[in-house]
Amino acid sequence: MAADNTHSAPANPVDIPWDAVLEWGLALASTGLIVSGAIFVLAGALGVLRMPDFFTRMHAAGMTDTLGAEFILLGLMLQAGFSQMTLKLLLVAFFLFLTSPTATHAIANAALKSGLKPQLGPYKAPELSEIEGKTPSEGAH
Amino acid sequence: MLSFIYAAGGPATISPPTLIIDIALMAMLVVVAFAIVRMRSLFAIVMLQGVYSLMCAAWFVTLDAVDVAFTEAAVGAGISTVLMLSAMLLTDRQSAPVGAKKSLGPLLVCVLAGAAMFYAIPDMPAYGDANSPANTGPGMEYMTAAVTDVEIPNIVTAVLASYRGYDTMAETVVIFMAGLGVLLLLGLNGNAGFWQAKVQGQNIFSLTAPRTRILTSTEDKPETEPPAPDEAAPPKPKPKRKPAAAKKRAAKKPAAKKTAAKKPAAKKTGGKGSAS
Amino acid sequence: MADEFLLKVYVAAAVLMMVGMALLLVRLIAGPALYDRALAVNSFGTKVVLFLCLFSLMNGRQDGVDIAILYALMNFIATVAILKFFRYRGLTGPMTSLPGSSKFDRLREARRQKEAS
Amino acid sequence: MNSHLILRTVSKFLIPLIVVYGLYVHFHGDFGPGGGFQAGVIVAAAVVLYALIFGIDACKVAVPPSWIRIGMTVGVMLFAGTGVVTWLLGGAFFDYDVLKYDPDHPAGQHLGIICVELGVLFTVATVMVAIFYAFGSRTPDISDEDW
Repeated sequence: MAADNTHSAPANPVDIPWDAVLEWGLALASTGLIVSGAIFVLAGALGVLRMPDFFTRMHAAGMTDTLGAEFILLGLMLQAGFSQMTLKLLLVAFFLFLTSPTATHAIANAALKSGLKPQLGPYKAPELSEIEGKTPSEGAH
Repeated sequence: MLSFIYAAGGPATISPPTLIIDIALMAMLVVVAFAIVRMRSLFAIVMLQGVYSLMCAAWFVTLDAVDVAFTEAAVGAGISTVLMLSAMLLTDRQSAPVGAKKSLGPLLVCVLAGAAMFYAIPDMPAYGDANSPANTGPGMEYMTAAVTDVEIPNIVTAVLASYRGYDTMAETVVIFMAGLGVLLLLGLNGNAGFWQAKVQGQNIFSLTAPRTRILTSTEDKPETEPPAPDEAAPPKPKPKRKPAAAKKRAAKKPAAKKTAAKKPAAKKTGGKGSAS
Repeated sequence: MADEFLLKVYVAAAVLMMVGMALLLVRLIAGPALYDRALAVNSFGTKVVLFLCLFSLMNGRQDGVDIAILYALMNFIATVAILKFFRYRGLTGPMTSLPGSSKFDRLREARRQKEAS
Repeated sequence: MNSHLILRTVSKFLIPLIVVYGLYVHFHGDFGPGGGFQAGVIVAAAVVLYALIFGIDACKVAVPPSWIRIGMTVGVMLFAGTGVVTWLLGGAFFDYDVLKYDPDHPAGQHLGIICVELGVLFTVATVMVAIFYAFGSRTPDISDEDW
């Protein structure tokens, strides 16, 4: 391709292989979207694991899941091109965009109404004696 | 070790990324299975079962068994969770602990079955082996014939509905019979009426739909109902009352409407507004 | 060339999703309250959906995306069912009533008074 | 009365989409994954979501239990009836080729498969809803101590 262009278009001093540029540009764009989305999703998972109480965990999961999922699906859509696949990915993105915040809202509502209080004030690590006294394996509610 | 399993009997036709994903998914499945066995809270077990079927379906997709994954996704994640929860309404919230003596027998059976399976692994054909019995017998005939016989891209549907139509009809009849059994035992619209029983010290009573729930005419039922004879036996609807209830339904409809009209307006409008 | 590079990206992202799943699994099994578990299940579903999308792009097949659509819908139903069970102690009552005014609450209150008297 | 407004609005929007997706799965079952069974479960899931959000009383108005009873039998009859029709047309039981003749395209097979899968859809969807109705219509009295 590049060799042909140099002969057929001598007016263009710097020969740019547009096809490859487009391909690599799309690839890099979708890579950036997918990687940033994966980082968001991973951060959400880490937040669910590490945050101190339920509402902060919910915040971590809810926010990052929506953003990360949309980023990843957008990156995949760039690669799928104009096809049925793109439509389906768009549907997935649309459904996730609707259901994920709604589910998070419902969880928060149920937890708050059932009397689960958010931890206010600066976080204090529990004392060793408190940890030993409790059995956290079973449901507190 | 696992690559040996995949490669036993022939060259492995599975790509390394898929192998990594397979192993990771299987490891997580094992973790979830152990967690389900160890848990006592039934809520947590229902949720873990949902997660188990989620991961199962993802694993089936990596194994290219897409139709199975679809069924697992549809049944395991959505409907199964709801049905488990609705069945849990009638039982406890915690499972009773099982003594060590009682679990010895099942443990022995599980260990023996697992050992037999590991013994059989070297005889298995390799993953995706074209010469395995599953791929050379009738399965291959179906696959080659379906291209000209049925001309649809999804061979699974062709085999399911066309070549094995009798099988599928029997499966449909099995599902139908399951539904029929539920209808006969529990009733769909409160055929069992308003019942109350004591199971393991817990009072249980049913509330059915307003069009057949006639509280005014059956208010004396709970008193006349004898106490449950057996603690372990679930409360059964009496078969005698079913025809009577069906017969009386036409006559009782006005009464039901009257009771519904008497109810506070909040609930009624809620039902109406959502229905329209 | 770009395809090979993208394939590596897909595999890396799929593996990252699985790392996220493993992290959520810890919270799911250890979670002190049941709401933590419900949250973890919901988040887990999102990750499985993304994993399926990535995997089907990796293989160039459309089937995985069909299942991903189904999951995005089914996961919502399961979460709603679990939360309604927590909140209203039943699956089938109307959600429009305030606590204390529903059919179940009124009947329970009436029975309590009856037992007390 | 305005509690759970978000949940109700989103569900109102989602329920028709779920049913449409179920029908897509059914009619696209020849070309992709899925078929009558999966479509039936998806349609049933839409009904279950309606019952969860709006209460089972409203759901029994929208999908009356008599439909459930009829749908279960109609599904099985549709399945077996396809076989009977092929039988009456002179073919073997479930020999779909006699349903419609086309010299260069097995149109009868396509027609028969869609009919049969439609029967499976009816049976599965209605049986799932029946089981949900049967279990969900009963609500035990759970005291606060037991909860």
